[in-house]
Amino acid sequence: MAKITPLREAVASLVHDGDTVALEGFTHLIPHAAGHEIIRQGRRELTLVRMTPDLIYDQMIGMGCAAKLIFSWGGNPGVGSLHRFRDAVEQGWPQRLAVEEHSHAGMANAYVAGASNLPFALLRGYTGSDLPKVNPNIRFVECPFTGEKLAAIPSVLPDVTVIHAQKADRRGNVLIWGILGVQKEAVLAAKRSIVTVEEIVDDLEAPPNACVLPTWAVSAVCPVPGGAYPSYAQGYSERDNRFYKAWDPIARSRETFLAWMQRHVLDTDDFAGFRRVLAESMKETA
Amino acid sequence: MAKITPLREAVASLVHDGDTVALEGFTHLIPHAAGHEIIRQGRRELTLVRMTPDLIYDQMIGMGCAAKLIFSWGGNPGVGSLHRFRDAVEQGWPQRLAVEEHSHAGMANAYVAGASNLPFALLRGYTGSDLPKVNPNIRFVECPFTGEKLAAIPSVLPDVTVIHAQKADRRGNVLIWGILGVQKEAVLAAKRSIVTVEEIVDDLEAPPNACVLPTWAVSAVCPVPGGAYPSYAQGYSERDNRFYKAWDPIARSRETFLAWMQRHVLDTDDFAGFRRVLAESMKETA
Amino acid sequence: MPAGTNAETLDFTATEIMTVAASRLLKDGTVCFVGIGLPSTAANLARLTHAPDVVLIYESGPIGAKPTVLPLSIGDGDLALTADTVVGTPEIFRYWLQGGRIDVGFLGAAQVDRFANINTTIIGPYDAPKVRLPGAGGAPEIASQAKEVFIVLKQSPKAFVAKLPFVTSAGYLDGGDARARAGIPGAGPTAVITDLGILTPDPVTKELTLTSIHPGVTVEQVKAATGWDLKIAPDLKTTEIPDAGALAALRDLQARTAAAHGQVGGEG
Amino acid sequence: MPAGTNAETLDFTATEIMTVAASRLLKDGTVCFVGIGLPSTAANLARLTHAPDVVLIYESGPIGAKPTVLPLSIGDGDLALTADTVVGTPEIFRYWLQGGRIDVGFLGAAQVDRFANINTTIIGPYDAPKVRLPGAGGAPEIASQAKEVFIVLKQSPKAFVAKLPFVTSAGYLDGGDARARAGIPGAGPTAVITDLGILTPDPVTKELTLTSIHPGVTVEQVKAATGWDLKIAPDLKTTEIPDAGALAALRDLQARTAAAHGQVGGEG
Repeated sequence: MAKITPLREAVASLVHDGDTVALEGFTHLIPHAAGHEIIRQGRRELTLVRMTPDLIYDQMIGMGCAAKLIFSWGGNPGVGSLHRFRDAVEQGWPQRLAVEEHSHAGMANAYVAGASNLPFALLRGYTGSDLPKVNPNIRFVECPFTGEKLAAIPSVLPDVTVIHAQKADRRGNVLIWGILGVQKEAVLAAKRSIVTVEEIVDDLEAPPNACVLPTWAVSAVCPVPGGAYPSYAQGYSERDNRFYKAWDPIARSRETFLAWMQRHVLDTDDFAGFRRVLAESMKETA
Repeated sequence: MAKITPLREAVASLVHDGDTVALEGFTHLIPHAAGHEIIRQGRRELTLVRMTPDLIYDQMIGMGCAAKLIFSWGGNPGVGSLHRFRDAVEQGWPQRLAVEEHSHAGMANAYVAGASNLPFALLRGYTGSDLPKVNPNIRFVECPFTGEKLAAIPSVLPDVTVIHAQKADRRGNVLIWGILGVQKEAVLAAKRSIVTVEEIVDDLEAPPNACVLPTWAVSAVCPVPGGAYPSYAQGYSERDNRFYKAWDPIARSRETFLAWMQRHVLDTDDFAGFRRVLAESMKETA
Repeated sequence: MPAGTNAETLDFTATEIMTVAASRLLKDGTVCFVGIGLPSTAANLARLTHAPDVVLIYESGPIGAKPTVLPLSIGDGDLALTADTVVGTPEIFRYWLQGGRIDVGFLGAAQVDRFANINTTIIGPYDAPKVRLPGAGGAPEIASQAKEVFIVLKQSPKAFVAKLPFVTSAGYLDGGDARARAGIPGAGPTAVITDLGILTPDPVTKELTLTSIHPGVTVEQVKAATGWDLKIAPDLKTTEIPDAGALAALRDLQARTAAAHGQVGGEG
Repeated sequence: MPAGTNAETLDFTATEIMTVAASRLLKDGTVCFVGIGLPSTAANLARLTHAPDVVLIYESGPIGAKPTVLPLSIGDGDLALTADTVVGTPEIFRYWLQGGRIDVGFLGAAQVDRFANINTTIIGPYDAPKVRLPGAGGAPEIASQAKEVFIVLKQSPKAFVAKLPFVTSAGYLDGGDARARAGIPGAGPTAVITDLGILTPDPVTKELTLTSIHPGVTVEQVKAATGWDLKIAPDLKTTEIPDAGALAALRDLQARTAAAHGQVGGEG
């Protein structure tokens, strides 16, 4: 049974230094609030996994939480580069970031294999690409029936997966809908999991065959309304495209980045506090 | 784009002698009407694939449509044996039936692999079972990362898959809900597909993330209300448990079976005709 | 029902004590992968009595099913309508069973041997069978991947055989540590519940041993119903009789099922 | 926008003719796997003009998306709400792309080489990069598994390079039959649409060749914007100017997008 608990406690008890951590959400339902809480609690040496590292990983990398990144596309969607990610890879600031790089197909299959308790994912992939030359975790196996060569990559098996979802019921059953990404697989591939939700309801009112994570498959459910901001939660909030654009100049220099993180994340108590301070600072620059 | 067409025409143009044919439906939504039509049109030498061969495969096997059966559980659910299936395996009547036997996990994974255009399915399976001793299509591969031994079986790649679904819209998009079984995978694994539906509607009114087969992924959609009988279609009809029990004595002897098939299937024009004659004969025996 | 006559004098049938005994083994909150028939009856009885939070998963796709009557088939609509969610059959086997999330696999069987291996495939040679049984279904992977397995079936010399013609699903293979050596993850069958008693594997040899006998049944009856020289536990217990509440719940469930289906839930 | 000045005298911008030319290549009924940004703009323009039944699939999960405005990200809610169905990202890559169901993969790129190989990974050495680009995303498997591929990007010497520092996604590799020899199933990039013209692979050598030049652009301009000695087709055509309907539809789409998002759809 999932424990319904404040996010701070869930992060304190479930995310440890050195863990392999996946914060998933494909543009939709990105768990920004949980990422901030991991930064606030000063986690170090994490192996971060994510198909599409975006602003929240830019922040975690820039704040020195990460030793390694496993990913397939790292950018600020609709805007451009992730400057903190680039600074870590190009200049080793604030520390060197090891990179294990895949394609989306590879990562998605690796999550499926993890959820399925298989040691590796099998796919037709990476043919003609240089990725296998730089990633020793892309190997090839032979079909025992046809002799065909197929790509094999290790399963993603996080210590902790963190996602944001629309709602949970009072027992901790979770409902996700809309763009589902790899969240279900990421939770089921992990030893432990944290799900932040927009709201806790009496009845999920899930349609037949909806994407529901049963309470006993989740470690903690944490109510954090708006916890995906500046990403969105279908049916609850819109993506704040202004913030994605505003992030670019903030993240360009180490100084503006650190000052911003200090004021908005380290000096705030929780995501509601972050949203209040952000509203102030966006008014200042408007 | 799926062609919306009478079932008779769909079977005539899409199911050929010698084809590998999968009629799927896990207790729910079993395409009985389509099975009858294949019998009426006298198809021969089919390789039949199905996780749970039940009454409709008992009828197809007893009528001599099948040369081979690929399956994982063959019985009359809730009642007992499939007598025609047993007669074919045990006595070779009406002809010898080759059998390729798997577990449900194996078959389900083989459909997924087929839908994914992979030559084989990878699973943790068959450990300690004698099935690999009698099925040369159960092999083992080694994980290139951990060295673990994993089971490998060939993908299911039907020439034609036939399923029954609740509804389609006028463009031929299909909605399935409730017990989904392996129907989506079976359709996507096949070269061609026939979907019989309870009704054709203006708007599917599909919930978000529902199981929808887009029209361009289906060959033919055929309106056959009640076409899953004696199985059921959630939201439309109940399972007729009486028929499953009534089938047992009918199928026990070759003579009663052949007489029943003549009267109810061969001498009727379509599934509506079958249902009329069946209503008469069930009144006679009541 | 070899024990019928005796057991009925105690006001319950042999099938009833088997079902109640099996249901008692399911702890509340357990995630249980349920076969149709006797396992489904016992698991639902547990849910309706001492284990309201047992999670029932059926291979057809329902997760957290709470059927109002016993399902006649593994894919009854009631399972879907009462479940927390219904996923496709591949996902059940891939993410939930193989994923290592099942506490108890609850299986029936046509035959078991002394090491709790299961046959549901064939009687006689595979290529020229005397009796063609339904086949494996979900059992091989349930038997190997659930954290533990309960088997429920009626005891008779035809069902409890010294050597199986075919091992469909692994129990302890040749006994001892053979199962672990074969790399099979789950603990294996920790109880075989019959209409005569409960058999559990010897901790070392893994040979099925009669550790509990139902009231009104004699050890001789159990030995006569077993196709090998059955070991009897030195501290053989008598199975607790079904309490009135469980019996009433079972009978009520079966009456409702009969009214809904016209018969009691079967195999498949 | 090297051709901007000339093109604008014809009442459309270089980006507009690029977008309209790319959209024209999409036939009605085509199943198209769409990258965000320019490909998405072109594909949606096709859907709103000559190809109402084009099927748009985004890697985030929507199948048959019919967005009312251009998505800013690959996972905008509008894509989900207007789709025929939304599946998980693994299913998109497994059943739909790898399953062989995609007619056209529509990609952007940071760099292409003369054999239409794509780099979106790195500038400089992999272990000590000068510029870290976003990476592969869905492109390697789109490029190899779609039946054919269209690439759309602006032409410049930095983007059109003789030799890529990194091949993220395969075009024709070293040219000739190298792609087929590597066992890559799809036909590969059959058109590269730029702001200056359209390049298509030579039928034998597979070297990208300028086969259509946009009105108002000179061959010298195109050559100057290409990092290798670009081959020019002997029967070089002039790209048809955007018709008024397509231009109006494009501008209307972008105006609606700007009103909804505050900017035009970007990358990612």
